[in-house]
Amino acid sequence: MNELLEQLAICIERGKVNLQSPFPVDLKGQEGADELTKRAIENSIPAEVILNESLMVGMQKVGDKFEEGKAFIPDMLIAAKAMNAAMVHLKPFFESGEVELKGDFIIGTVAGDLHDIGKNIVRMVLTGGGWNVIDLGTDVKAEKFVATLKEYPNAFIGMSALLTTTMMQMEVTTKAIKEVSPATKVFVGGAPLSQEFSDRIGADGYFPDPNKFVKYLSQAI
Amino acid sequence: MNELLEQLAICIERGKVNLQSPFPVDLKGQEGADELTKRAIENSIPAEVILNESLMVGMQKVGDKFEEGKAFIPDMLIAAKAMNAAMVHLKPFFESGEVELKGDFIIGTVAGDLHDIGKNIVRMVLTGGGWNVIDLGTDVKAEKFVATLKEYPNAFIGMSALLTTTMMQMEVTTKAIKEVSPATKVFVGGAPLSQEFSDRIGADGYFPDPNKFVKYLSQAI
Amino acid sequence: MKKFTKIAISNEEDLIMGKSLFPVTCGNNLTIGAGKVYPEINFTLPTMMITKETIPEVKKHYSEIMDNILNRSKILNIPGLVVEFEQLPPMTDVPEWGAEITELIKKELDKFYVETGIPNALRVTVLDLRDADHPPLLRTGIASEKTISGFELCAQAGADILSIESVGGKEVHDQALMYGDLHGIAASLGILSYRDMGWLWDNITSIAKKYGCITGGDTACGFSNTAMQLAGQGMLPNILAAIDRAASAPRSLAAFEHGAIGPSKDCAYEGPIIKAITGYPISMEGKSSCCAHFSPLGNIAAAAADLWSNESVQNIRLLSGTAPEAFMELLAYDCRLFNKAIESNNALELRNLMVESDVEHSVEALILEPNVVIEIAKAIVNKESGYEKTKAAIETAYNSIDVSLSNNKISLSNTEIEWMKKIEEEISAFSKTEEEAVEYLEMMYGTFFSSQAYGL
Amino acid sequence: MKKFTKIAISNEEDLIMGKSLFPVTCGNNLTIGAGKVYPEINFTLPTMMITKETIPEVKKHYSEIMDNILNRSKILNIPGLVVEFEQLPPMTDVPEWGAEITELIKKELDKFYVETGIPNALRVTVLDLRDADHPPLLRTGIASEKTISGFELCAQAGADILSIESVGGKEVHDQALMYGDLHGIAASLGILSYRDMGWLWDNITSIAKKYGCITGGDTACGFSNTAMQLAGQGMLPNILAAIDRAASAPRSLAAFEHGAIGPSKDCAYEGPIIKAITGYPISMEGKSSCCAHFSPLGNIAAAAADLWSNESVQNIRLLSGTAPEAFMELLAYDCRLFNKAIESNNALELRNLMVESDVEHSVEALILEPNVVIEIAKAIVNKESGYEKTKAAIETAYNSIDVSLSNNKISLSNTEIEWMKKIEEEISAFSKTEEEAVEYLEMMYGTFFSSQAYGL
Ligand code: B12
Ligand code: B12
Repeated sequence: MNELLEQLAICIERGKVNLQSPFPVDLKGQEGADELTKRAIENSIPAEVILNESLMVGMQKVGDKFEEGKAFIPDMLIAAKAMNAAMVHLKPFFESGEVELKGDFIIGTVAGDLHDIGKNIVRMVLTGGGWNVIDLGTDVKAEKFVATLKEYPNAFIGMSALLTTTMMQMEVTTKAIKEVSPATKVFVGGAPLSQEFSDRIGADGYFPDPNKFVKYLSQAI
Repeated sequence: MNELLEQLAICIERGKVNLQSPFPVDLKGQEGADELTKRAIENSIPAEVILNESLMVGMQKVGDKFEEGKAFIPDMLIAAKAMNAAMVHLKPFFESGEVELKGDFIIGTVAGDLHDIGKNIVRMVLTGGGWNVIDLGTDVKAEKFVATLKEYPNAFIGMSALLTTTMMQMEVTTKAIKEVSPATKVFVGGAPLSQEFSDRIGADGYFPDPNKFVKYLSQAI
Repeated sequence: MKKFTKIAISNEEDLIMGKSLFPVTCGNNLTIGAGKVYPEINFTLPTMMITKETIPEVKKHYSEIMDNILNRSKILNIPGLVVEFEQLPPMTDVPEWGAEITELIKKELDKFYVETGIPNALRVTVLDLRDADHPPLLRTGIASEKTISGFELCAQAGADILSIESVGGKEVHDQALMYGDLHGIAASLGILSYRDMGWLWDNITSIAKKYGCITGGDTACGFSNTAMQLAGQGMLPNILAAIDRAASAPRSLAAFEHGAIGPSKDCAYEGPIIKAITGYPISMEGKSSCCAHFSPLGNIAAAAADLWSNESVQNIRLLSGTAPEAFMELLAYDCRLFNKAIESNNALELRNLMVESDVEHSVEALILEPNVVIEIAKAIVNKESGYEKTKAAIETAYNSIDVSLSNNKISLSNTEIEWMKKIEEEISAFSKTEEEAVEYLEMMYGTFFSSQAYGL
Repeated sequence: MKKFTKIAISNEEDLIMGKSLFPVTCGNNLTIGAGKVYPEINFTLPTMMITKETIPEVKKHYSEIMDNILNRSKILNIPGLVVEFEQLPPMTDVPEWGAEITELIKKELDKFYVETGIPNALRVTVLDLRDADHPPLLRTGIASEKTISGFELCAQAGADILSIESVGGKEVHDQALMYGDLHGIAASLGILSYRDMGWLWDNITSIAKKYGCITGGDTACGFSNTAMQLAGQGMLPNILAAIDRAASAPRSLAAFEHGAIGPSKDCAYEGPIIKAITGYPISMEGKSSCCAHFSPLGNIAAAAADLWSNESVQNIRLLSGTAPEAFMELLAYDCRLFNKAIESNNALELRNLMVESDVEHSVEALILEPNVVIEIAKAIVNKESGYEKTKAAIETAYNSIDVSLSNNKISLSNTEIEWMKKIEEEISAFSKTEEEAVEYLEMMYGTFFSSQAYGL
C-alpha cells in the first residue's frame, strides 16, 4: 500500500481529524484525515481506492480493537469523525453512485422510556456496519414506528426498552407493525429483556450484543 | 359449662390422650381425653354436647393458638390424637347421621415431585376444617387425579409442587381435569408458585397459606 | 444558599459506617447516622404496563411487597428500616398515582411501627420527567410542573424523605461521555447540572418545609453510574468512569447547598465525598444491589454508609419467596454485621477490610478509598464556583490514580494507560473561566441544550 | 470404615473460614481449605419441563448460565471457583441426561481455566431417587440402581467432586418431626440414616476411586433444613430445629467415616461440626442463599466456611442481568472480604463479628457458635454407635441452649420455653439401647419404613 494511504488509515483509526485537532497527543501538530485525503486526491489516487484501501481499513481496525477490548466507544466515535472529515472531500466523486448501503433500519426507544444510551450504541454500530439508520429517538409510540415504516417499507425495525414497565410497549408496537406489514422483521433489546420475552411478544429476535446483531443482520439479507 | 367438659376441652387442647400419656408434663398421671369422654357419657351428657361444647372447643383453641404463633404443628397433631381417642367413644352415637363433612377434597403432589411436607400440612388443616381429604401422596400423575375425581365427582382438587421443573405438570393436570369436568375447581400451592402462575395455567387459585385457603373454601361452598 | 468552605470530616478514620456528624430523625422515630446502619429496601414492578386499568394490580404488587418485607424485617428483628418508593414514569406523569401508592406504603409502615416498635421511614423518589423535551426546558413547561407537583402530592401523602435522580445537564453529559470529552464532562456537570440542582433543590426544600419532610438528596446516577455501567461493559475506560465519579460530587453537593440534609440517595456512589464535606448521613448500595446492576464497588461502598440498600428488584418469585423479601434478608444480615462491628468497636477494622478488598481490583474503587475521598472533598471546598469545584475534583482524582499507578497499588491495561495520557492532556487544556467553558459547550453541544433552562 | 475418635480441631480459634487441616485439591488446580474461601455457585432451571423434547433447551440454559457466571468471575477477578451442578429428578432418572450436562459444564470450566488461569472445579450432586418407593427400598430396586448409575456416569463425564443429598431415614424422620417426637428423631437419624449413609457412601467412594473424583460429602438437608424451614414459618419450635441440627451431625459424619474427604455440601449447616471432627474443608451458605431459602444463620454460616455458596437460583432475568450472574457477583464480594481478612490476619475478628451478630437473635445460630460446635463435636467422637453419637449430640445441644438461657445470652418465647421442658423430659426417656430404639421405631412408624432397607 501507498505510504500516504497507510498514514491516512492511521489517522482514521486513531481519530486524528485534522492538523488542529489536539488528539491523539503523539500526533499533535501533524496532518490529519482532512489534509491527507485532500493530498491523496491531488495525487490522483482514485476515490474508491482511498475509501476502500485506507478509510475503511482504518475503521475496520478500530472496530476490531473494540471487539478485542482494546478500544472504547469514544475511540470509535472519534474515528468516525475523522472518517467524516475525509468523506467531505470524497463525496463529489460518489455524486451519482454513492456507496451502497446494506439497507434501512428504523430504531427507537419505546413509548414511556427515555433510556437511550444502549439504543445509541446500537445505532452507531449499525451505521458503522453500513446501514442507513433512521433514529426516532426516545419515547416512540407505536404509530410513529408504523408511520416511519411507510416511508421505508423495506426497513428492519429495532426497539429498545430498559424499564420493566415499558417492555410491554414492545408487544403493542410489534403487533401494530405486523398488522400493517407482517413480513417486517422486528428486533428487540435492552437490559431486562430475554429471548423468551421476544418469543412471547411475537418479535423476531432479542440481541444483547450490538456487534453480534449486526453480523446476524448482514447474514439475514 | 360443666366442669368435666371444661377439663375435657383442656385435654384436647393440650393433647392429653389418656392416663398413660407422658405429655404434657404438668398433666402427667392425670386422666386424659379417653377417660374423660367415657365419664361424660356415663354422666349422660348428650354426644352432640360433648362434641360441640368440649371437643370442638379444645380443637378450636389450639387452632387459634397456632394462628397466633403460640402453638406448633405437633401441638395440633397431638390434639388431633386426643380428639381421635375421644371420638372412639362417641362414634356409636353418630351411627346413622354422622357428623356432616363439608365436602370432598382430593390432594396430591404432582408427577415428578416428592416434596410432601407442605401438602401434608394442607391436608391436616383441611381435615381439621371438616373436609374429607383424599390424599394421593406424591408423584401423582394427571390420570390419577382424573380417575379419583370420577370416584368423588363433587370434590375440589388441590395440587402441590416445589420444583420449577414440575410446576408445568400442574398445567398438564389442570387441563386433563378441566377436560373431563370443566366445573371442577382446581387449586395450586407450593413455594415457587404465584397467583400469576395459577392464572397462566388456568387453575382456580393459588394459596400460600393453608388456613386462609380453608377459610376461602368454606365461603366458596 | 449554604456554603461548605471546609470539610466536616477531615480525619479519614471518622469517615465510617453508621456515624455522621448530623444525624437525621424522621418517620416513625428513626434516627439515621447516629451509630447504626439500617437497611434501605427498594423494589419495583415486574414486567407490566401502568395504565388506569392496571392501577389496582399495581397497588396489589406494592401491598404484597410491603407485607413480605415487613414480615421478614420482623422475623430478623432488624433495628430500623427505610423503605424507598422509587417512582416509575407514569407515577409522576399522573402524580395522583404516585401519591396513592405513597399513602398505601406509609400506612403499612405506621401499622408496622405500632405492632413491632421498629423505627422506620419512607423515602419517596419522584421521577424527574424534565428530560422528555429536546432540549429539556427544566424550569418551565408541563414536565417541570408535573415533577414539582409530584413532590407536593407525595409530601402531602406521607413521604418522610424526599429524593430525586435529577437530570439537568445530562443531555450534554451523555454526549461528552460518549466522546470521552473530559472538558465537556467537567463543564456539563460543573456548570449546567450544578445550576439546575440549585434551582430544583430550592423548590424541593420549600415543599419539604411546608409538609415537614426531610430533604434526602440527589444522585449523579444518570451521570457517573451510566459511566460505570458503560465501563463495566468495556465501552468506556474505567479511569474515565472513576474520574466522572469525582466530577459529579460538586453537582450532588449542590442539593446540600440548597437545603438537603441527608440521607443522600443510595445510588449516589459519590456519597462518601458528600458525607466528608457536609457531615450528613448517606445511603449506599454495593454487593447487595447485584439484583439491580453490577459494579466494581461491592464492598467498599459500605465503608461510610448510614443506610445500606439493594437499589431495586422486581417483585418476582425466587425459590425462597419474592425477590424483595429475599433482598430484605440480605440487607438485614449485612447490617447486623456492620452494627455488631460498631457496637464492639471494630467498625474501623471492618471498614478497612471492605475498602482494601476492592481497591486492589478497581480504579473506580480507588476513588472511594477514605483518604482519596477526603482529598477530593478538600479540593472541592477550597473552590468557589461549581465549575472550579468540578475541575478540582477531577484533578485530584487524576492525581490519586497517577500516584497509585506509580506505587503499583493498582494496575491498568495498556489501553487504559493510553487514556491516562489523554486525560492529563485534556485537564491541562480546561477552560480557565466559566464563560469560556459555556462557550465551549455551545460550540460543541449547542443543539442539545438550551441556555435559558439553566438561567444562563 | 474410618473412625474419628478424637476431634481434629479442638481449639475454637482454629475453627475458621478458609482453613482446614486437610485441604483438598481437585479439578483445574483448585485447592480448597488452604487459606482462601472460594465461591461455590449454584443454579437451576426456570419454570419448565424436562423431557426428551426440551433437553436442547435445558442445555441452552446451562450454557447461558455458564457463560454469564464465568464472565462475571473474570471481571471480578476471583481467585478460584467451584460450580455445583445439582441435578433435578429427570436428570438422574435418565442418567445420560445428567452426564451430558456434566460434560457441557466441565468443558466450559476447562476452557475458562486455559483462558484465565483461574483454578476451578465442578461438583455434581446426583439426585437421590430412592425415596420414590413407599417404603423406600434404598439398597435394591430400580431407583437405587439409577441413583448409583447417576454417579458412575457423571464421574465418567467429568465431575470433579461427587455429592448427594441422601434421604435414608427421612421417611421416618419426617413423621417424627411433625409430631415433635424427639425420640423418633434421634432413632431415625442415629440408626436408620446413619446405616444408610454407610452403605451409600461405600458405593460412592468406590466409584470415585475408579474415576479419580473427590468424595465431597452429604447433607442433612431433608432433615434439619426441613426443620429449619418449618420453624421459620412458625410450624415447629426453633429449639426443636436447633436440636435437630445437632442430631443430624453424626449422620452426615457417616459419609466421612465411609470415604468422603470434603468439601462437604453447602446446605449441610452441620458442616462446622464435621469440620471440627474431621479437619476436612466444608462448603457453607448463609445470607448469600437468600434466593433459595430464608434462614436465621445468614452471617454465622460463614464462620468456618471454605467454600461460600448461594444454594440455588433459577436462570431468570433480574434488572442487572441473569440471577446466576448476580449471585456470582454477591459471592465474589463476600469471598473478597473473607480473604482480605485472612490475608491481613483479621479472620478471627471477622469470624467473631459474624458469629455474634446472629447468635443473639436465634437459638439455631447458637448451635453453630464455634465453642458449641466443638462441644458437640467432642460429645460425638466420644461415643461408639450412631445412635449413641446422636443422643450425645442432642444432649449437648440441649444443655448449651439451657445454659445460654440461664445466662440470658439468648431469650425465647414462652411457647418455646414450654417445649424446652418437653424436650428435657423426652431426653431422659430415650431408649438405652439401639435394639430398644428400633423397637420403638417399629411400633410408632412401622408402616413407613422397611427394616431390610437398612440391613436390620
Ligand atoms: C443510565 C440509567 C439511567 C439514566 C438514563 C440515561 C440515558 N440517557 O439513557 C437515567 C438516570 C436518566 C435513568 C432514569 C431512570 N431510570 Co434508569 N437506569 C440506568 C442504568 C444505570 C444503566 C442503563 C444503561 O444505559 N446501560 C448501558 C447500556 C449500554 O446498556 P443497554 O441499555 O442494556 O443496551 C445494550 C444492550 O441491551 C443492547 N440493546 C439495547 N437496546 C437495543 C435494541 C436492539 C434492537 C438491540 C438489538 C440491542 C439493544 O445493546 C446495548 C449495548 O450493548 C440502568 C441500570 C441497569 N442495570 O441497566 C437503570 C435502570 C434501567 N433505570 C431504572 C429506573 C427505575 C429509572 C427511573 C424510573 C429512575 C427514577 N426513579 O428516576 C428513570 C426512568 C426514566 C424514563 N422515563 O425512562 C431501573 C429500572 C427498573 C424497572 N422497573 O425496570 C434500572 C434497572 C436501575 C435500577 N433502579 O435498578 N436511568
Ligand atoms: C425440605 C426440602 C426437601 C426435602 C423434601 C422432604 C419432603 N418430604 O417433602 C428433600 C431433601 C427430600 C428435598 C429433595 C429435593 N429437593 Co428440595 N427442598 C426442601 C426445602 C428445603 C423445603 C421445602 C419444604 O418442605 N418447605 C416447608 C413447607 C411447609 O412449605 P411448602 O412446601 O411451600 O408448603 C406450604 C405452602 O406452599 C402451601 N402449600 C403447599 N402445597 C399446597 C397445595 C395447595 C393446594 C395449597 C392451597 C397450598 C399449598 O402450604 C404449605 C404450608 O404453609 C426447599 C427450600 C424452599 N425454599 O422451599 C427445597 C427445594 C424446593 N428443593 C429443591 C431441590 C433442587 C430438591 C432436589 C432436586 C435436590 C437434590 N438435588 O437432591 C430434590 C428433589 C426431590 C424430588 N424428586 O422432588 C430446590 C428446588 C429448585 C428448583 N429447581 O425448583 C429447593 C427450592 C431448594 C434449593 N435448592 O434451593 N427437598
